[in-house]
Amino acid sequence: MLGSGIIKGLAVTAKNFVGSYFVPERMVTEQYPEDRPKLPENYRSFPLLVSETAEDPMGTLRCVACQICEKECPPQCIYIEKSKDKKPDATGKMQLYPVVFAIDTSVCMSCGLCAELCPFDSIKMDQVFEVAATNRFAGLLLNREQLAKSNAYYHSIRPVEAAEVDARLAADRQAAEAKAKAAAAAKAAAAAAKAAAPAAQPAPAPVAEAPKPPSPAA
Amino acid sequence: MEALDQIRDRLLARFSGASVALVTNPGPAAEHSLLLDPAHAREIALFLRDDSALQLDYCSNATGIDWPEKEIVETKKVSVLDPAGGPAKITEEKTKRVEPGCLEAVYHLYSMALRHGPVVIRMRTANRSDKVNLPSLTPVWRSCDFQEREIFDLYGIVFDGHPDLRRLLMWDEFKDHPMRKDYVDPDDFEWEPTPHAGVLDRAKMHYSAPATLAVSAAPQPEVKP
Amino acid sequence: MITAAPAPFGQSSGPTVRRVNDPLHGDLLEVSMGPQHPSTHGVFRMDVTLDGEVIVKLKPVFGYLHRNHEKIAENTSYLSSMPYTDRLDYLCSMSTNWAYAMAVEKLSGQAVPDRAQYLRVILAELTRIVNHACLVGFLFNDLGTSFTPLLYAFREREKIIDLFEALSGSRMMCNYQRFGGCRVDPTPEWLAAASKLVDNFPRFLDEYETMLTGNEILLARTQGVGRLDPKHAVNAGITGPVLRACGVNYDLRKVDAYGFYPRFDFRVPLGEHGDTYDRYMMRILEMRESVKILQQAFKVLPAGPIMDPKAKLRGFRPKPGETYGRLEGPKGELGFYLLSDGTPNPYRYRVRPPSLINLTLLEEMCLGHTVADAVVILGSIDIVLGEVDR
Amino acid sequence: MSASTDSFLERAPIEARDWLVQLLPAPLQWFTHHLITIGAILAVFGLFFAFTTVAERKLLGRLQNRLGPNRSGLPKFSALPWHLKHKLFGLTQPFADAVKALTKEDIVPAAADKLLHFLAPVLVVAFSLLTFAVLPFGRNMVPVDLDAGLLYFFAAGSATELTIFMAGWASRNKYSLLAAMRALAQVISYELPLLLSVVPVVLVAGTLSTNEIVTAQGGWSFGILPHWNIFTPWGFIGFLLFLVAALAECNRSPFDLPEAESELIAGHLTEYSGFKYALFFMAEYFGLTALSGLGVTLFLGGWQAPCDFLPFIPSYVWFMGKLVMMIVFFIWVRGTLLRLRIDQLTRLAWQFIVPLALINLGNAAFWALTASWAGPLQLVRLGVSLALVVGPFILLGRRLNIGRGPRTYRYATS
Repeated sequence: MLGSGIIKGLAVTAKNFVGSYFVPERMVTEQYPEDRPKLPENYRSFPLLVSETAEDPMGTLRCVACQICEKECPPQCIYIEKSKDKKPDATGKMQLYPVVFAIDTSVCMSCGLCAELCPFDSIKMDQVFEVAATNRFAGLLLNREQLAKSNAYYHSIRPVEAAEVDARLAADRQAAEAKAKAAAAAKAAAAAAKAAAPAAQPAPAPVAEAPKPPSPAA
Repeated sequence: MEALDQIRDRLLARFSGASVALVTNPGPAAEHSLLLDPAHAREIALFLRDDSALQLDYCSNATGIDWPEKEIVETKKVSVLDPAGGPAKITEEKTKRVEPGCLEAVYHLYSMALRHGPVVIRMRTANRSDKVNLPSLTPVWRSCDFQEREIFDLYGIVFDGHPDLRRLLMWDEFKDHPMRKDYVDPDDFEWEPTPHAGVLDRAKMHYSAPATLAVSAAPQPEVKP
Repeated sequence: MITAAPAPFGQSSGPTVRRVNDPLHGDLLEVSMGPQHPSTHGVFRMDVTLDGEVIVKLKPVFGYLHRNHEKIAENTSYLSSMPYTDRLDYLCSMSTNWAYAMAVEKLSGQAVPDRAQYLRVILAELTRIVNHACLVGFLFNDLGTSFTPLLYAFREREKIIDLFEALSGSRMMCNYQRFGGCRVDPTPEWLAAASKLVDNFPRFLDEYETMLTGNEILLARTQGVGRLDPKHAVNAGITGPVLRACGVNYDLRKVDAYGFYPRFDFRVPLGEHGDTYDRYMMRILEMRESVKILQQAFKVLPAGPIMDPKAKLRGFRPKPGETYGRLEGPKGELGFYLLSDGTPNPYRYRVRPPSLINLTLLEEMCLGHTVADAVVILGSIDIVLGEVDR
Repeated sequence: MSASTDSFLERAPIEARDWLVQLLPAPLQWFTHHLITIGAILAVFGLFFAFTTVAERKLLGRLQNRLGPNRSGLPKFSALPWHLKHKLFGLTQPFADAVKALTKEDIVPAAADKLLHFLAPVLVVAFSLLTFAVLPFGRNMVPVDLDAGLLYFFAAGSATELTIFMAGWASRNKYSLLAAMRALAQVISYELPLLLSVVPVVLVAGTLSTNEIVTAQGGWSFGILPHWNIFTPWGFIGFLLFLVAALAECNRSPFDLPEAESELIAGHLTEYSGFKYALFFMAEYFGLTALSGLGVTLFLGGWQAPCDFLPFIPSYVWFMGKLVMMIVFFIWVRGTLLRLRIDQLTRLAWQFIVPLALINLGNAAFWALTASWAGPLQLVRLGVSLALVVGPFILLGRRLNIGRGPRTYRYATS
């Protein structure tokens, strides 16, 4: 009969009307500023630079200015300038560091490729999504001071991933240290052997020096 | 479906005077293609569509490719006899050869009736400047309508016999063909203190004193190109 | 009296309008519908010539969202184009990602692990549900409802999109597929949540259909409107649900049997009238079939790696060659044509956008119908301007 | 009964007016009498309009599983405690909307007919307010008790459609023009069904005066079944037809073709902004309220209480209650249904509603002629009347959707 479909439709909307008071799963909306969305761990917004400590973010940046992210960034929003000198990073290795590291978040499309490709686990994706600024140029162009976030912060937003990264880095560090130790031991052994062989020669320079940090090329 | 060279042989037998060449594809996909000569392309396309064994009733994809002129330097070792009677000298002779460029249109054909494919056919223009005409295959497959317009728009191939050959994506007054490899994008950069050095350089040319614009208020370290 | 008939095939797509003895006939009205119009789904424009409210000529105008995606892709590496494919059809980035990944894998001859293959099927079918739910909602908005069906559909879409966010980090711009696998392995909790959602989905569909499918106004507005006959549709390269609504059995999941689709038991719904109602019903029925596929997939998803160990993220250089990879996207056949010259960047990168090519027969479908119908026909074709204009 | 109908609350509005009027010198009394009535209607229905908009948005929200507007509270400087300011359920939304509409820029297209463009929103409000003059809001509370009240109502009411045409034409916008044409087609098609659906009431009641029509629906059978027209077969179908025609007359979904936002952007409102737009909006709701009021008057017993033990509640409360129910129904319909196409709209009018209304007229005549039938004959009377309703409805309805219906689909497995 004409109208039966219309009546069925009216019944469904009436059911939804009543349901909207009693069945919370039916609701579409979220009361945003009061109810904060619960972000999944994988959520990504804009990149951040991980530093080992919060106290000296610029001194302990993991970034070594290798410029892989700059090259691979699809919208080309990263700009890096390498340092001329090297300075020790958090583990004491001598590394290059970025003098300028700028990300134009007005261009960034939050794809996360930089974080995926970074071999030093330095660039990661942040989870702040309220990033409005009043100046569309300077307000959205983040420099390295603004981008740097401590490892503790990284742990707070992505606990699982950060733990994995830390474990991996610790393993790498241990391996590197073991290697360095082995190298130093070998060197010392060689030096000792050398010193032992020609006994008449003057005593070698004291071997008190600490194992040198391996050069970045090593 | 019969192999591509069989199709070629059948086409050659059927259309005398037509030249159909097999273009091999070295990649792992090994989708080889047939290069048709523009003079017979439409007849051949019609045949491909209506032949009972092929029934390629569906042209899925039509696209253009730009092959610019290539300058090829060949070095040849030539032995020059010493007129004095000494040992023959071997000198390197460089010959420069310009391989003519062309624009190419590629069509991927499938059969919905027999569910096979793809058969790839391609056509090439004589050059990239003035002889850029190819026959339109829109009368054969209507699906080429927008795609040929797009090729015309972005590559500049003129499809003869297309019912409505206008630009598709760019505006009508636009002059160039942006997908060509030698396309130079217009120099209309707006000043933005972005970290993109290239953009910044080109923007600076338009402003005598760009530093006064937005950077002075910006807290970021000065971005040097 | 106006009789408008579709143009004879293969000739000018302009309409043939015959005026029969009507001295009182006024002028035609030319209306440019779009690019700012509530129902053109973005910045699409139709230059419409009207006789009263009857369409006697319709020219689609494109390019307002053109950003030359193909040129950008030719100037960056293969991987860097992946996030850009999200922006093609921004409602179904997972499918688009897969299409691109599939084309590149075909180009380089890469293998994909089993788990990744199953994940791809799962995500593609979830995307199909997302897309169809959106489409149906928007179609009803075009038909004049006050957002009610749209919001019901969006609620369900939102749940799936939240899953995408939990998996890939972004709701719509997933950037999830990689050449040789997927990026993130879903946790068991994610899979449980997805499976529960899929099991509940038919209930939503039932409610939706009770509300709308039998509605007399819907029947009157859509049945017999915008008919498409299979012969012309095939010739015009129309694919996807729009083609199947005309009764042509051509679903690439069955025809090409790509991915792991042959391992699933599902059916392809076929219409027979090719009108707007059939196109609407195709979407509803396909959603039900997608649910079936998903239920099977969650049962058999194997453990294992999600990336081919030989796959390279950086420094990816396929051998010279060309390929055309295609899959059944929610909107139709989505293809990527790639031509490699051995460098890290593709020499030629081309997207075969289903939305654009499905619009080929828009004029023929709309001729003789009113403005109101044109809006509905456009809505039932299902276009996304990010893909049409690229 | 007399005790309750003479209750203080029942008489209060009238007595207050009379008391005010008698304070003035005699020559001014007639004038003030009407001025107070006009003021009261403007105040009551102005507020009613404001809260209808917020009710519509909240109801639609709930239908769509949203909350609707719930943010606007009282301004910061008010002395209310914080939670009250923020938890007013968004009830102050209409006032915020009004301020917004007033402060928005008024844009007049350069090519528009400036005078008509300005006049249209003014006239549309004026015409839609005129219709309130003959509605009996309560016992003895009809502003102007005209003998031909119904005729006056339709005359004033249909003028609003002309202003829509005026707005569409004056805007010089193609969408507005199409909307204007649609509005004309709609008013021509639906004025007749609206009138025809009302004629049975006039026939049975034997009067065109709205007040007397309400009085004719007084009384109860067995104390609980009121003698409203909707409870007769012809009245029920008449009410349905009236609802459809009323929806079409006030351009509400599913007949909101002149405004069809998915097709014509905003139709005749495309070129209006700011307060002019708000005036159109206001007129739309006034029209809706007036037509709902007419429906209440003609079919739902006006201000009559539904049971004989309820009249202690004042008559105007009953009227407003029924009015609110009608408006809620309209909102519910809007939240559910799709829009018709213009040809289907006119077809529905001419092929379905008009014939059905004509048959219904005969039905009402039969009902009036057989008023004296008693005993088992009353059942026969009811049966015949019901058959005259259901039969044509099914037959005509089948013709309307001929060749259309749910379909079954085939599947391919390969």
